[in-house]
Amino acid sequence: MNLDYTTEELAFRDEVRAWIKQAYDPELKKLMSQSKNGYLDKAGQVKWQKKLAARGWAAPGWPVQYGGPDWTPTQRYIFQSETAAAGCPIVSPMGIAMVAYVIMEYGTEAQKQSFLPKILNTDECWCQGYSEPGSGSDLASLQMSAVRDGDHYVLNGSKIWTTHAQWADWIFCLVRTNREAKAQSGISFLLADMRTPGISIRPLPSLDGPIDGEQEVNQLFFENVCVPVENRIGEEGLGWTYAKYLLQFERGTAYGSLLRYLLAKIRHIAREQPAGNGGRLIDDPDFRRRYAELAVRVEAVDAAEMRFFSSVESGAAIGAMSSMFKLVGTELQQALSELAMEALGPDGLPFVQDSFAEVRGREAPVRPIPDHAAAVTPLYFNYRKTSIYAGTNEIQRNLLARHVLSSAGVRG
Amino acid sequence: MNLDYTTEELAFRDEVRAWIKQAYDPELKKLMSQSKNGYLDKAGQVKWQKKLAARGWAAPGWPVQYGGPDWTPTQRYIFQSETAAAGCPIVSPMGIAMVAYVIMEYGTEAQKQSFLPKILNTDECWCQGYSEPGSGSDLASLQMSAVRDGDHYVLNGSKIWTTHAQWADWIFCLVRTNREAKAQSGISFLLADMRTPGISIRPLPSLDGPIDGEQEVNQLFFENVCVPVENRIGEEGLGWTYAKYLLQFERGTAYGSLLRYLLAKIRHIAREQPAGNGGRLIDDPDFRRRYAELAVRVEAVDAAEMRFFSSVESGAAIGAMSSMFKLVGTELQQALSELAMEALGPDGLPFVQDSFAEVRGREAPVRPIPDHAAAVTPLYFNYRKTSIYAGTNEIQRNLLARHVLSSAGVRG
Amino acid sequence: MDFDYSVEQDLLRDTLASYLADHYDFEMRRAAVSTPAGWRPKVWADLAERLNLLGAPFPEEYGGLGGGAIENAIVMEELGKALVVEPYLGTVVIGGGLLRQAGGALAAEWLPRIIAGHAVLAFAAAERQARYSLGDIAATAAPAEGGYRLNGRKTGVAGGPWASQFLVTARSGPGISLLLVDAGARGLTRSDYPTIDGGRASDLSFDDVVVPAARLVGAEGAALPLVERIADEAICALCAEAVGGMRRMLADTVAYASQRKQFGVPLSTFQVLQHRMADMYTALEQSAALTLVATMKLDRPAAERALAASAAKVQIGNAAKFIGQSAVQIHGGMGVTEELSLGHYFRRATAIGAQFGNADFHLRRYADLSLADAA
Amino acid sequence: MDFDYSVEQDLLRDTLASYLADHYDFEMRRAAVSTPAGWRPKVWADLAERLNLLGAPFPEEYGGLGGGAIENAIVMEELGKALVVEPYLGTVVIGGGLLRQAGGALAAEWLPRIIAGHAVLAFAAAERQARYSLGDIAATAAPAEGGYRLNGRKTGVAGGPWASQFLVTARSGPGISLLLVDAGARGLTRSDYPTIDGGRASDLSFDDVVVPAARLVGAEGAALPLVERIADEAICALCAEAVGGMRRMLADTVAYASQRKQFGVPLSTFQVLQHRMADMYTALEQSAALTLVATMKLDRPAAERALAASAAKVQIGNAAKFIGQSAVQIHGGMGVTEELSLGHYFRRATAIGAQFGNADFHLRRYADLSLADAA
Repeated sequence: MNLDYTTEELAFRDEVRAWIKQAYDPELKKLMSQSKNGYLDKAGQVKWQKKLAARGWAAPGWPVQYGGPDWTPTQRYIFQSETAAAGCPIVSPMGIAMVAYVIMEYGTEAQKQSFLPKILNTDECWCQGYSEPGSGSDLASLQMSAVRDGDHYVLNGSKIWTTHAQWADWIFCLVRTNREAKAQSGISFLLADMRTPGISIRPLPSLDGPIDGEQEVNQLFFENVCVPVENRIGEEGLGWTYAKYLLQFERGTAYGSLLRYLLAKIRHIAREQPAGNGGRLIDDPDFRRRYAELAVRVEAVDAAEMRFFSSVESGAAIGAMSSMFKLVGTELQQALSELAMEALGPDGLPFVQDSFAEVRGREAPVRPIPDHAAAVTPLYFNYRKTSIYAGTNEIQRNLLARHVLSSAGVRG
Repeated sequence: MNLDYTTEELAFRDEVRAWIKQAYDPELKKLMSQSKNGYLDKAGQVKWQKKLAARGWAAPGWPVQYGGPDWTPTQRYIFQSETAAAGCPIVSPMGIAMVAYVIMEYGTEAQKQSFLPKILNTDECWCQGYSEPGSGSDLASLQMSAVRDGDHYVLNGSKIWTTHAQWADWIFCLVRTNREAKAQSGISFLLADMRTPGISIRPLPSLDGPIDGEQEVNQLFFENVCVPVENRIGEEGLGWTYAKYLLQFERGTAYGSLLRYLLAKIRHIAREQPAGNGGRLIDDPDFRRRYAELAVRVEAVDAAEMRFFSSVESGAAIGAMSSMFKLVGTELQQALSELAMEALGPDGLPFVQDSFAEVRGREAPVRPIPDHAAAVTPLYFNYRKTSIYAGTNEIQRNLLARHVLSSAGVRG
Repeated sequence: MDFDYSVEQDLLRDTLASYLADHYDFEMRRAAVSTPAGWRPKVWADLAERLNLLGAPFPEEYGGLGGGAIENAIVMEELGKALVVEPYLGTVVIGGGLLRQAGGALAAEWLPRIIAGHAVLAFAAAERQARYSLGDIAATAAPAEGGYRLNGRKTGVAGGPWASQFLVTARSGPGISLLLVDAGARGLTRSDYPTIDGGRASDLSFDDVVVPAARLVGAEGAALPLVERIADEAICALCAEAVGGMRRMLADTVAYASQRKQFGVPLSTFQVLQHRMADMYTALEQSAALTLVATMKLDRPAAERALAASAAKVQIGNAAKFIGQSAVQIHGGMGVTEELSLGHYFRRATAIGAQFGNADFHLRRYADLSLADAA
Repeated sequence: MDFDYSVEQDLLRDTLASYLADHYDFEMRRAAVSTPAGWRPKVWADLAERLNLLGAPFPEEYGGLGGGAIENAIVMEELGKALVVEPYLGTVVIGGGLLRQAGGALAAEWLPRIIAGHAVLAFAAAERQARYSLGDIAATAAPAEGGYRLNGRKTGVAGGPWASQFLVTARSGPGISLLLVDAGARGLTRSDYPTIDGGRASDLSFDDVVVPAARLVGAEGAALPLVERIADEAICALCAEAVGGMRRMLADTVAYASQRKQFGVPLSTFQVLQHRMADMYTALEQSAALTLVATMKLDRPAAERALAASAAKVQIGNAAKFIGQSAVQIHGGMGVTEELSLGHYFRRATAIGAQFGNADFHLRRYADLSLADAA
């Protein structure tokens, strides 16, 4: 039992660090410092992701044959940690970390050749069409219909919470191809070109107050949208199976490094913020206590993640641990963004809508807040989503409880 | 709208204060300072309650005809506040605040004459037989049987969580007189002499570690216990009705003053406790923050209670508010006892079982802890009960939620 | 002890509530805060003229209705329920409150203008280095011919763009003075910006702004106790506003949970959500009561007043956070959008948490006051 | 990075677990702690002789098994699961740990005695005025002929009544020295008492106790770094013990909730209790992992070691409180009695919370270490 990396792993870590230092350039950094949600604008996202692709690191989880870097789990952990610790942008998961795996496993050869290289290189952006207005965490109740008409499906219905749909070239969605079948059967998995007539986008501006065109989520309306049958993944009616297959790739995000990055951000704020009567916030005992409380919780998550990623677990345990990390990880994201905002005190109140204006040379808004305070309060508002998306934390606790109440969960 | 007492009320308050100053004598005070649960030993309890009776203040809620003091609700609130604020012993509720009301409302003239004066003067002590091993918060499932045999009932079964049964002369209990009837009917309300053959007591020592004979709760076993039919309250099979009637008298305890007393106790501990390197705990910023967090919560409960007791509410609202006060009151009791214990630091670890030994002249144990630290950790352990008894706090939240979800609960 | 509202107080509330129901629904509010101005002077005029509301807390000698802090609480709670951005707090509670307490010619001149809706005031007390400390003031008011020469910077002046006058704190000699300064005064520069709650604020810069001696509020160098008191009054008013917002958030959540189905049953049937709503209710009820208690204690001696105000600000700060976050969570995805009014209540509640000292600040103040005798 | 136990480590755990299953069930434990002695020397002898366990963390040159801190954690977790009161912490982790790190003739003489079960040690470091501060020491060790003259008082010496020797900290000149003192030394008075967790502790009074120079552990006046390090080792061991106790409390709670019915259904069907148990599990898993991480960092530089140990102590303190309180609550009435073993685990968990610094103390220490570069 030991905590140390091997010599090879240390060398890899240094290689990653060196690359980040050069690739994560001042423009990207400046954009990130103004980001309300961890993403850049589309141009920034594409720029960053293409840099990763050029280095061969765009798709850590992919098999080598499709362009993956052939890393060990520890290397993937190191890469994730280093990019998060440096505050790099989130890579949009919809293409590289989601639909690609389904295409690899269940797609036709033509689908693989047509889609995978463009996903790898961010030549095409993807979005995900799962949730619907009537079905939140209860996905099996989805209603959007796809009626077969010759060599097409005709789609009607609505999808919601579609991240960056306005940037997407393609969408992968779950649709109901058979109304007779029970809830989870009768669902198929389709890929649709976002330029297909009949698809319209309604932005759903989130609480962080994005400008038009940079909203994070959207509602989509499908009115008689024709999707060629060859854009179906696998068999008709087995969409739920493919979606479940995909779920395993959603697991295994390590939160620790992102949380440590947020801690560093808070320390930075506290060093800069005055505390009144000549003091600095970083010397304030109440701030220090609150900081330490959260930092210790981060240490605990980090330790549990290191232990988890360094060991081989059974399937049931992986599911439960993934629920657990989602719970504690998102609760800490929220708590840290809250402390960051409160550390700003009155400087947390001014609001800048077009936060990228300065970098992008758009008409600069009044900037009533110092640099270290930029977009901190919006991030707090934005992060409320983290305990809701991908299965609310209530559902994660239900799942975790099932595991705990099973004999496997607890050994006395 | 104003917070001030009237001149009469102020005079009453001063009268209560003056009386407490004289009646709450050094022996009682010393006993209380060593109490692990807010009660004294039997001799102490009886002494205190008889003093109250001699002053005519033993039964604030009773009608004048039975010996009540004829107080306004505000006077009762003042009396409760002053005794709690002075740290006086809890008056055992089983006789004065529970069975007496049932006897007054549903008892025969003979029952009234036989029981009420002795309750008022603490000439006889009572205990309550509701809960059974198989029925915790789910009272309607009780099983103890009472079979009619001429002019007697024959009782068989077991009662549990019986507070101070070993001190009691009488028990009032709910028993099942009809097994055919549905859960809540078929239950009768009986009074039994604790000296009746067939009743045995098994002490259930609580986590505070009482000595033999001073345990707070017990399990009772009834083996062919004969109870005269004339000791039944009201009609056979209507016991549930009488028990529900009684519930309304359990409501309306004000927690604020007890909580303020606990805050004062914590301040006292913090003034006395060293904090290392020459400091005192009361100057420690972490202690001060934790103290203030709880003190503000006490202010909030206290404000809500003052508002509640000074206004007339509907029945539904009274029930909901009583659940609410039970929740926040007991959670704060627990939190305050926790802070008191943690304020002691290492001085919270030594354990004294026979905490009344010194006052009672029994063989004195080693007293490894200073006076202000006596029985603080046991109180923390003892108070774990408060979120369990009288309907667990989970049940209180269920009840409160029902109110909130009804239209009456929330006005937008 | 009496927590009941008088008939007049009930009438005040009902009148305002009824006006807001007609003229201040959420879509009207959304439209107004999206305009460059960010508020509706017409609403302000209505409050003054149609409702005679701006005189609620002022003595009759100034043309007021003879009420006080309780009336402010009633008004603020209703304004909170409707997410009103118009500057009752800055103009009536703080501006008018300071002038009334200072009394004299200034009060006689300006209170009637406030009541009539003609003077809109904003409180320019905060400076960046001070965080929440009221006494940490770098701006200076140096004696000048016929008055004072004002220099320095103020930040986060709520309602700054709408103000006709500012109440400005500045250091004069060893003490703090308070000056009433015209928005158009020469040497005063204003930089306006929106705030997270849909409001507007300003940073102010004073460069040798000349203020006549007649515009000194209270005695020279003796304004700090006045400012500390008005801050406590503002806190009570903000707490009342937050209580109004919390009521709406809880009511919306109960309604949503009762109607929205997941897995075939209403959300309200899930025990963990039931308990969350029970806890939200508890937080709200205690907040409402403590706000009233603190409001009734505003005339008590300074230490007692401050203790109650700080307790209320901590309680309301925590409750608003808990209720807001819980309401968003129970609303799920819709809770994190700008579509529903809920998110806007949540943002306003968040802003209130940071105004006049957040929970951490007031927890410390409470500890220092309540443990003072023990030190 | 590797979190797997070796085959030898698994064997160590299994051997101990199997012995405790046979010789240390709850009723045996209850009977033992009720005796005047309060422990079972026979168990201690078994651990030494039958299991050869007391040498687990010591180098082979002393007759040990060549393990280290991980072995201590394994042993302590099993002792925690069985609520063992015998003094592995005081004798092996602390006493043996100090002697091993000081090395030299004392180590060569005493470690074999510890391993054989013949020397039972207790750590006499704490003084009342110090609260949790390791450096706040009033006891003095003045030079005397052939050694030191020890004066002062120590409190809360865990396992004091059972000790054959004490490791005593005392001020000598500007520094702190550490002395190995026989329990029967002239001038040493012991006052024994039970503790809330079923253990025994002592207050010690030293009146001109003469200690030979050969009994000085480490260098004169230089013991503080040694003591600080051993405190972190003790913290990691206590955390491991707490993890063992938490595992039992959670397992008991899951079993109880699955079987106990209320309103006709098992408690485990209530969503709020399900979520509580999920949170208990989360707290436990993180505590177990952080304990391992802190244990593996014991050989890192002092600041890094201390940061990890304090983090673990805070996490485990909070987790043990949460798991203990929740377990009691879910058990209902039975949870607050001495009948079930649960309450005894809860009391032991509570005591661990206060040993070697509670969560408040370590939170401050963590803040000071982690924000040091920023100051």
